[in-house]
Amino acid sequence: MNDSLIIAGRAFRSRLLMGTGKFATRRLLEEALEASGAQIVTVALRRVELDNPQDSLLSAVDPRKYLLLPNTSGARDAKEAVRLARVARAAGCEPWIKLEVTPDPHHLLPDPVETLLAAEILVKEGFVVLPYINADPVLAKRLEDAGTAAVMPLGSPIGSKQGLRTRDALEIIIEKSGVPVVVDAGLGAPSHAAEAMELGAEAVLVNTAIAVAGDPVAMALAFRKGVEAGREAFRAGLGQAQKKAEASSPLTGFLR
Amino acid sequence: MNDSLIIAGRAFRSRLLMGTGKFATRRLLEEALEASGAQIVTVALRRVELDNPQDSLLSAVDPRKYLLLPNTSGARDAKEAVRLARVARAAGCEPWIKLEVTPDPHHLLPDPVETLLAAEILVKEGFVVLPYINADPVLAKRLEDAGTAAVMPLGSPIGSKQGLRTRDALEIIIEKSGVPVVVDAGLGAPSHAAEAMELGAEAVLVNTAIAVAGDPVAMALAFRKGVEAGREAFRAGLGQAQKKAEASSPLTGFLR
Amino acid sequence: MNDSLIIAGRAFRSRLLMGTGKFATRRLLEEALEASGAQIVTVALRRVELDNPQDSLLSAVDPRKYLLLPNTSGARDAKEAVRLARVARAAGCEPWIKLEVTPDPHHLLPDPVETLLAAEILVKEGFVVLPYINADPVLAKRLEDAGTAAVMPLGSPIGSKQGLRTRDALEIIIEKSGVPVVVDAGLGAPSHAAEAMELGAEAVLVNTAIAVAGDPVAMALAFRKGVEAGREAFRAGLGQAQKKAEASSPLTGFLR
Amino acid sequence: MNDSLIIAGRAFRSRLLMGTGKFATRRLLEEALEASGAQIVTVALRRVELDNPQDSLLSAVDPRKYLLLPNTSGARDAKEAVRLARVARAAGCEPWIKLEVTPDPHHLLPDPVETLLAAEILVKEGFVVLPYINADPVLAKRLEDAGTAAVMPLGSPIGSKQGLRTRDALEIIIEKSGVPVVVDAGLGAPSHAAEAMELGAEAVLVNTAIAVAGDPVAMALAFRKGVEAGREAFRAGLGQAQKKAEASSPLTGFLR
Amino acid sequence: MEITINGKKVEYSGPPWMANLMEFLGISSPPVVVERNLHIVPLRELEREPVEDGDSIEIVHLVGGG
Amino acid sequence: MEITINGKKVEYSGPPWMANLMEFLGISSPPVVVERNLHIVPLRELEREPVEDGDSIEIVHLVGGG
Amino acid sequence: MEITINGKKVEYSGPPWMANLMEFLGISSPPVVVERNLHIVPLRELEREPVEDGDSIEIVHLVGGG
Amino acid sequence: MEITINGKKVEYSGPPWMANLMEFLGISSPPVVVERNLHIVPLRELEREPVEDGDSIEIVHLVGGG
Repeated sequence: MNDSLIIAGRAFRSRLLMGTGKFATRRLLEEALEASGAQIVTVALRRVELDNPQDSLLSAVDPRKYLLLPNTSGARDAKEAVRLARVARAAGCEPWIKLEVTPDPHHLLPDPVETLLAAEILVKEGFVVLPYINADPVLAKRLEDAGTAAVMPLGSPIGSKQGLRTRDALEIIIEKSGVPVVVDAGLGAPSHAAEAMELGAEAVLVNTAIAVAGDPVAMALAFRKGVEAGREAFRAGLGQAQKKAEASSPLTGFLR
Repeated sequence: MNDSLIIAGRAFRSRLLMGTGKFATRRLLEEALEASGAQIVTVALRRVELDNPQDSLLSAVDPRKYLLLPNTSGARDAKEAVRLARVARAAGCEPWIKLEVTPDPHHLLPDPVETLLAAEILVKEGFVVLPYINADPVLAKRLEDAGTAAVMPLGSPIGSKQGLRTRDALEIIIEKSGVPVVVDAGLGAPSHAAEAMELGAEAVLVNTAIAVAGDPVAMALAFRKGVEAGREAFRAGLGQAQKKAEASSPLTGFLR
Repeated sequence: MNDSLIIAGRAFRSRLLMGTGKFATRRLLEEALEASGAQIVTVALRRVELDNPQDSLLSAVDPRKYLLLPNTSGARDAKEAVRLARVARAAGCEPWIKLEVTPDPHHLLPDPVETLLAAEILVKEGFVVLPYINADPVLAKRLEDAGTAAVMPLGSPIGSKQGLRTRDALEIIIEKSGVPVVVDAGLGAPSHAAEAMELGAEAVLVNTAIAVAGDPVAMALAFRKGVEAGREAFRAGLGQAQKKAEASSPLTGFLR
Repeated sequence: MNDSLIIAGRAFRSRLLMGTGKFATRRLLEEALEASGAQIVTVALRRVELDNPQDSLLSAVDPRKYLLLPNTSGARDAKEAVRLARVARAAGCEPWIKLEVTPDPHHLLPDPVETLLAAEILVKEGFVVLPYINADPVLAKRLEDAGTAAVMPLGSPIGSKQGLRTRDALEIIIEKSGVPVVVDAGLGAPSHAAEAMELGAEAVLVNTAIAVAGDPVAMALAFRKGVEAGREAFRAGLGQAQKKAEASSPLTGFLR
Repeated sequence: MEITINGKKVEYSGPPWMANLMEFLGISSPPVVVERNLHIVPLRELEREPVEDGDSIEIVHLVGGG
Repeated sequence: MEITINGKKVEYSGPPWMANLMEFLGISSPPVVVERNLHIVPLRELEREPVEDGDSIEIVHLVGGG
Repeated sequence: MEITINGKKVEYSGPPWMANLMEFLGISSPPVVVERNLHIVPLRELEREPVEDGDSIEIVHLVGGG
Repeated sequence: MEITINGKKVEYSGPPWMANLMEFLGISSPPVVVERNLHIVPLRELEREPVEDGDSIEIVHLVGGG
């Protein structure tokens, strides 16, 4: 049976979005992307280095195979985020934007107020907006009402690999959301990605855990399977956990 | 590259052991086994019902395709467990036994002392013994010293679907063990199975979570992928979790 | 040595704020307040019942002994919250307000944007504002910058008694905050209150766990001790948790 | 109302047992004991240093004020543990013994089989036996049946300060036990001690967290309050945690 | 005249001052707060505050809350 | 004679051999296991294994289990 | 003339058009984006976009990011 | 004679009784415990307990522990 991820009316087979930061070589990035099965990949913006203008890992990413999703990383307020989004569009990307507003460079946590403000502006300008947010159910609802195409609540701080430390709030967000919930940040292992999908998330975004793995290509494949496992389990109907034990074997009568 | 599970000198491609209890129909069991890719399947012993002697789900399990691993469920002490093991062998099974000694029918937790005693006897009688135990590192070591072919510590109480509530102890058991560690009991979702494999477990055993799922066949496949995802991630080298955040994108200079 | 809680330049001996909702009788409320040692107690606003105008548990709360902290519970946006705050002041309370803006009556989670908006208005009107918020470090900082006298992040959803499910974010809020952090909501047992204080919270607010206890008066005393225990432990300098074991007894030489 | 801890027919007001290891000075130990309110204090055995025979922190512990509870730390099997217990009795202690059998010097986890064996011998010799065990409900029951005066399951590895990582199993042990359950090992903060008491433990034993604190005397007092808080909360009847939120204030009608 | 008090329609024919209305309702002022058409009426001005047909009046007080 | 099979008393008057008893019970041997008075009877010896008054016999088989 | 490019002062004396400046810098346009005094310059208009003394110019491109 | 005390070889030439040995070692008995060749020597019997060449003696006491 077909089970596509639909964002802004566009269908994707893969529910694993992949980030392209921190890869050691272009080759590793290229092969990891291939192994992940990802169709949506995030990218960032940076100044060209004048003394070495031609370098760009990005040549590894074929825009005909992947939907490039530029982020606004580095933006500290709505104004900077909007500026980055426009630049990204001018770079020839489709008008999709991963909206990040992180005033504190230490914890890299998102600003709820500036994020909502920027989202309202970018939606009006015709962007398909995917905002990176704290696991805040009320904020998620407000962003949906503002017209974002999805919400991207964090599982734990970016790059921390701690998994779903915000599980309770994610469950509420998923229960209430009318747009796809894409869990972003903090997913450090395939089990974390699977858990997010089992909760009912529509997709996950992974970068650091793949890029810094001993073998990034094998790890990309592992995450792919983890996401599929979690999604299929969600669809197959998981039973509820319970405190009490329950025999899986009949208690053998003849010993009595 | 080849990555086999080796138990008692025998190699298995699949690291998912599957239980056969609680399935609604023979057909579902047969298809779920197929989907799981399992090569080792557990079975139990029970009195024939005299008024309906021919029923047996087990006809669904082809002994040429699967290694039947009978358990001693129902045994309350070493003596009963040994008796069940012998009966199982007489039933034509190979001399492999999943040793369970659970005096308390309510929580179904294993008795460390009786389990060790029974293991010593059965090893002498030539059985390949896989003991189901509490997540007790010292006991695991003693069983290994007694000659068991593996140890099967629990993740959480049987059928509770709570996942790895004994994670700390499992890590120690895996670190110290010289025989395969097969995490048994309490695995309620593919993410739990993946987590066990990421910790370095050699395999997992799942029954209830598959058998009682809305769609057991799809769930069996989901667990298969979860186990593969966790194993491949373990081999690919997972990074450590950390408290602090770490940017995955370069902080965009030109905003400054 | 003296260790006062200072909010808006005012010193309090007790670091346990107590809510007055859900008590079965006026007598129980009165005795529980006494036992808790609380000096700041929250109250709510409600329509007088025309057919029974005189009832009010509140006569149990002597305004000379306790600082009444009215909340804006029920407010769904900034406008309603501001209206409630003004009404509370007109009721003769000092201009202290526990700001709550909860658009969703089901989960009762706070709205970050409306809360900030209301806080800005109320601070200008001279209120001492204590906003109830999600455990969002960036929002906490913005409220502090807007002039609130404290921040009140939630441990888990109101009345859920689940304790500190937001521990990671609370640690960041406490690390960054320049105003007192008062953990509110979800504290179901003295151990939860102690844990919050051990993290470095300046105070906690408890209501449901005391009001619905089998013996609310004894529970109020238990929370008082839990808060003191946690605070004193924080000041005495807690060691770090560690994975590895460490002997507390010298390993007895003469057995070797 | 009176609420004594009864072990082997003897009543104690304090439910905090304190260990005496790792204190920097005799003075600190003496004052910390005083502050803790402990009535049962654990001690260990060690060879006299021939070149410095008179040192002993222990002079800080007045045997008329405290019941000395020697442990068998260092014992790797039942035989060594029994030998240590006899030596301790010869040292003039009452025949109470904290039974520890830890074959692995690295993790210091107890051996269930040797512990049961030693307990059976020592009970016959008239000792009041308090065995330190893994959080294993079946083992706890067997020790009770063997005549031990209490069971001392661990919360987490000795000295790790990780708190109740074995909570699920502790709940079962407490539910089933006919003798006092004293949670030992791993309690790193008053909140951990309070949590153990809230679960229904009869007492806790703390050493490292107090001895290595910045201010051991203040920490001893903090643990004392934490234990009292948890015990009183247990007796006062804690409500159940729940997933859903529940308003503590009436939703203010007049806004509608 | 007909006025709305705390959301309920009430027929009132007494003297057209808030103080009288309160008396009529049997409410001894403090610690209540009176809002007339969304404006707060200071308690000391209840005598001077008129009551008119169609008024929407809220009378609230403090209760237990968290 | 009266024998106990799987905990139930059964009146049996057929030929006193296990094989006959199994037939009487309608049980086609494999994959069952027969215990007679706590001793396992190898399937190939069912013909030679007697059945006597008062015997306690268990007949078990493999079923689904975890 | 002196212009600021990506935060660095640069002395430039070539033809006063953006396209020439890019060539001077050795940057083959796509996938770069050029901002001149905070306004984005469409790539197809680089020929027609002047470069003046004191201009602040940003030249950015896409890189790996999460 | 040579005896082993707490694992160390010691040359001792005093009177062959445990009490004398203790004095020699400067150990004022309680709260110590003396084991001679794995047997506990009650403190009140130190005078009557001989010390012989080759003895293995343990002298232990209580210390802080958890």
